[in-house]
Amino acid sequence: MTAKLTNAQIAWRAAQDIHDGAYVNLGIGFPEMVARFQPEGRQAIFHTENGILGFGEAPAPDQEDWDLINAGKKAVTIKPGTAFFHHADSFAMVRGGHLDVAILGAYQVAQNGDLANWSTGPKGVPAVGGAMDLVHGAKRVAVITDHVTKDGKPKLVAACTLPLTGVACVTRVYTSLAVVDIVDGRFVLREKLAALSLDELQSLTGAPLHLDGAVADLTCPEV
Amino acid sequence: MTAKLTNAQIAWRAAQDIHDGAYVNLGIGFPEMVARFQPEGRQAIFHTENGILGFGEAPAPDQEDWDLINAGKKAVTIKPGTAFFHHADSFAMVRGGHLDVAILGAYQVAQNGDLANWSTGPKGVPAVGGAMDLVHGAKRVAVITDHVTKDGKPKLVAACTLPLTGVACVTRVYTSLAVVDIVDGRFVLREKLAALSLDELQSLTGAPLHLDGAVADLTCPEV
Amino acid sequence: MDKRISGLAAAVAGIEDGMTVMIGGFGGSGAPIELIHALIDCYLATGSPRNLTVINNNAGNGHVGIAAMIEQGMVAKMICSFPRSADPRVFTERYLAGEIELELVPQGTLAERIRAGGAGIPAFYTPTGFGTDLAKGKPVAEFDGRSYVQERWLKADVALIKAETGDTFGNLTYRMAARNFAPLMAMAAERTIAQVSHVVEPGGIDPEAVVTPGIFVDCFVEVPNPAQEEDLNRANAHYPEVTA
Amino acid sequence: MDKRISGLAAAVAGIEDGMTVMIGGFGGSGAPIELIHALIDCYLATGSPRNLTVINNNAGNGHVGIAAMIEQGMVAKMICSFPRSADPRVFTERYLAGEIELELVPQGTLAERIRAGGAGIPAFYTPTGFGTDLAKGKPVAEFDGRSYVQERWLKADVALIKAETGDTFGNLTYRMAARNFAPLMAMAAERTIAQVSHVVEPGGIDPEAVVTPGIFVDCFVEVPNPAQEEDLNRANAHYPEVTA
Repeated sequence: MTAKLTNAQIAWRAAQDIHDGAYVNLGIGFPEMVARFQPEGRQAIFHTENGILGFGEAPAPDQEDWDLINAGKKAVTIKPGTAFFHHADSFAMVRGGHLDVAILGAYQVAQNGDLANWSTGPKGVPAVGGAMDLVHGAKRVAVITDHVTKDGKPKLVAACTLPLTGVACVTRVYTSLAVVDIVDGRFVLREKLAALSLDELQSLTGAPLHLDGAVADLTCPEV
Repeated sequence: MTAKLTNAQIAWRAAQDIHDGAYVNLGIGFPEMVARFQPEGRQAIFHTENGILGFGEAPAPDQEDWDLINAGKKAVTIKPGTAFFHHADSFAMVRGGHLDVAILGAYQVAQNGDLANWSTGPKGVPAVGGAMDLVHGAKRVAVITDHVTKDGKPKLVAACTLPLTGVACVTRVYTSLAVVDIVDGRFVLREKLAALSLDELQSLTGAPLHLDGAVADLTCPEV
Repeated sequence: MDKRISGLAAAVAGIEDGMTVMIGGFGGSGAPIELIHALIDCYLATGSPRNLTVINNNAGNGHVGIAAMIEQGMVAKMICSFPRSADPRVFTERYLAGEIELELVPQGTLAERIRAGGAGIPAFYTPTGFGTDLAKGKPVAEFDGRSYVQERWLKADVALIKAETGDTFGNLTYRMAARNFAPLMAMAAERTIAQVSHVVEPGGIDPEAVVTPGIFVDCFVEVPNPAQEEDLNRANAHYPEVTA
Repeated sequence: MDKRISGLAAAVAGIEDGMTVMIGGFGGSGAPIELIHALIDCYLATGSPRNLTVINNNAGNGHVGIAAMIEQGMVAKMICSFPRSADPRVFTERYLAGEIELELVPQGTLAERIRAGGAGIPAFYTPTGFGTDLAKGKPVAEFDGRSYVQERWLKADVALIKAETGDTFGNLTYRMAARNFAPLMAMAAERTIAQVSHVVEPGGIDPEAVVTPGIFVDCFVEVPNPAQEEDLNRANAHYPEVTA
C-alpha cells in the first residue's frame, strides 16, 4: 500500500482549516491532537463538553488538577479568558450551533454524511458521551480518520453498517490519503496524496469519489 | 356592609401562613405588602421574576439603584445572602416548583381554583408578565383580594367570566372578609369575620361556601 | 482576537429592514440605551433599519430607548410579556391605532423560548398558559396526567445587550438585576452586540464568574457611564432631543 | 435559616430503597466522594438504601465512589452517557452479567433532561440522536423542515453534589470544571444534599458569582478537604477499605 499520512499529519491538515478566533470542539483521543497544529498567528478557542471554554495544554506531570480536565478526563490548564459553565450551558453551545467546528473520529462515514463513531455493535458496554450532540450542533462537522480500517476495509462507505451517531451531519473528511467533502449526498474529492492514483484511491473507498474541479495534492510537513 | 379588613390586614393575615425559610414570590402591587408583616422570628426569602433571590426593602428615597429593582420596577435593596441570576433560571425556579408560596391579586377566583387576574377584557393594551408562570409553578398559590369588586359583585365565583390566568391553580384565598380554601372544586370556609353571619358572607360570594369543621374567627391586629 | 468595536455607529451597522432584534433589559434595568439610540441615529440618517420585530420584556417607557424607536416608526411588531410601564403612551397609542403588532407571551415562556432558541431546542412543553387565551391555537399534550402547551423557540438576527465588564474575548458579567434577559438573548441571536461599561484584557474576569461566555458575543463597544432609562424619564428626556 | 447539617451520616439519612439519586461529577471531577461513601456506610450498617437508580455522566471508576456503590450491590440501574472509564471493571462485570440495568443517554440530552426536570419542562425536542438507535421508540416531530426527537425530563428523589463554597442559605459556587452537572441536579431533585469545602455566612459569596442559588439546596455538610477520585484510584483505594 502507498505511503500514507501519519495521525499527526492528518491532524495537522485538519488544523489548517480552522480560522483565527474559531470555537472548536475536538473529540476524545486522536482528534485532540489537532490542537497541537494551530497555524502561526491563529488562535482557536477550545470547548470541552464538561464546561470549559478556552482551556490550554496539558499541565506538566504531577501538576494536574483533577477539577480541571477535558471531556477525555485528561488534565488541562486554563489560559487568560477561560470561562467555566455547567453542562446544560455547555451543550447549549453545542446544540445551539455556536461552535464553528467539531472534529471527530469515525468508524464509518457514508456518502450522505451519516457518521458511525460510537458503537461497533451490540457487544460490550455501550457508551456515547457527547458525540451525538456535537454532530448536530457545530456549524461544521469534520472527521479525521485513517482512510481504511486496520484490516483494509473502506471507512468511507456507501451506507454505514454500524450504529449511527448522526444522520447527514459530516461535511468534510480528512483521511490518511485524501480530503473529501460531502456535497449533496456524494463524496467529492478535494485533495489526495500525489503518489496515489485516482483509481487506487477509489479502490480503497466504499462509494464513488466525485470530482468538482481540480484535485489538489495533499501535502503535509513532517510533524 | 359590615366592617371589613383593610388591605394591610389582609396582607398581614396572609403573612401568618408563610413559614420560616419559605421562598416566596409576591405579585406586583398589593401583594408586595405581605413582606411587611413577616411574623417575628421568621425569615422568608423573597424571589422576584427579574432575577433576584433574597432582596430586601425599598431603599431610602434618592438612594435607588435602577439596576436593583423588583418585578414591579420598584427599587429594592440587597441583603446578605442575595443571589442574582438570569430570567431563564428565575423562571426555572418558578415553573419547576421551587417556590413555596406565590401570593397574587385577583379579579376573580372560581371554586375550582381558576384564577383571572391579568385582563379585564379585550379593551386596551393586554399585559401578562409572570403571573401565568407563577400560578403553575409555586407549591402553593394563594390570592389576596377584597371579597367583592368596587361595585359590590362577588370576586369568588362559580366560574370565571374574565380571561383566565390559570386553570385550577389557587388553593387559598385571603379576602377582606374571610379565608377560603379551594378543595376538590369547592370553596371551603376556614375563617370569617366574627361580626359577619354565614348567610351574609354567602350572599357576597358567587358560589357555595362549604364547611369542613369549625369556622374560626378571622382576627387581625390594627396594622 | 479582539471583539471590541470603536464607536456605537459601527457596532450597530448592518442591521437591516425587517430584522428581528432582541433587546436586553427589564424595564430600564439592563436596557442598552446607547446602542438603541445609535440605531435610531442610523435610521434617522439612512431610513434604515425599519419594519423591525423587537423582542423585549416590555414595550418602552417615556420617550427614550425602545419607546423612542417605536415613536420614530422603526418597529412593526413587539414580542413582549408586559407592554405597560409608568409612561407607556408611545406604544399604547400606536397599538390602539393598529399601527404596531403585539405578540404577548408570558414572561417565563418568553425567557424559555429565547433560551431554547440559543440552545438548539426547537420546541418544548410548559404548563404556563394552559387553558388561557394566550395558548389558543398552540398544540397541547398530556404528560403524567397533566396538560401542557407546546411553545416554539425564539431566535433573532441581532441582540443588543448591556453588560458590566467584558474582556476582549467577549466574556461578560452583568450588574445586579440588569442581567435579566441578556445572557439568553446573547445565545439566541445570529449576531450579538453588547455595550460594556468596563473593558478588561483576557484574564481580567474570574473564569468562575463569567456569566456570558465569549462564544455568544460577536462584538462589543465600550460605553463607560451608561444612561439609566429611569433617570432619563425622570428628567423627561426625549430621543432625539426635541429642539425648540 | 441555616441549612448546615453536622456530619455526613446525618446528611444522607432518609435515602430509601428504590429511590432515584442524581450524583454530580464528570468522572472524578465534582464527584461527591464523601457523601457517596457515607451512603455506602449507611447501607453496610442497615441494608438500605438499595435498588437505587443512579444518574451520573459515568458509571464509576476503580473501587471508590459510584463504582463502590455498584460493587456493594446498591445500584439497580444507571442512567448515564459514558459508562466507561480508566478502570470500569465494576460496572462492566455487573452489566455483562445482566445484574445492572443501563439507560444510555447522549451527554447533552442527559444535561438538558435534568435541567428540564428542574425547570418544570416535561418534554422538549432535540436534534440529538435522531435516526440513531438511542432514539428508537421516542416520538419524533419536524420543525421548519428538520427532524427532532422528543425527550422527557429527568427528576430525582435526591441529588448528591459537591460544591466549593456555600453560605448558610445554601448559595453555592463550584471549583472549575467540577461544576458540570451539579447545578442542574440541584434543580431537579426533590432533596438536594451538598458537600461543601468552605462554609461562609450569608454575604460571604458575591451575589453576582452565586452559581446555584440556595432555593435549590436543601442541606449541606462541610467537608474541608474532599478526596479526588483520581487520586484515590491512583493509590488503588477501595471503599470500604479491604482489610487483610
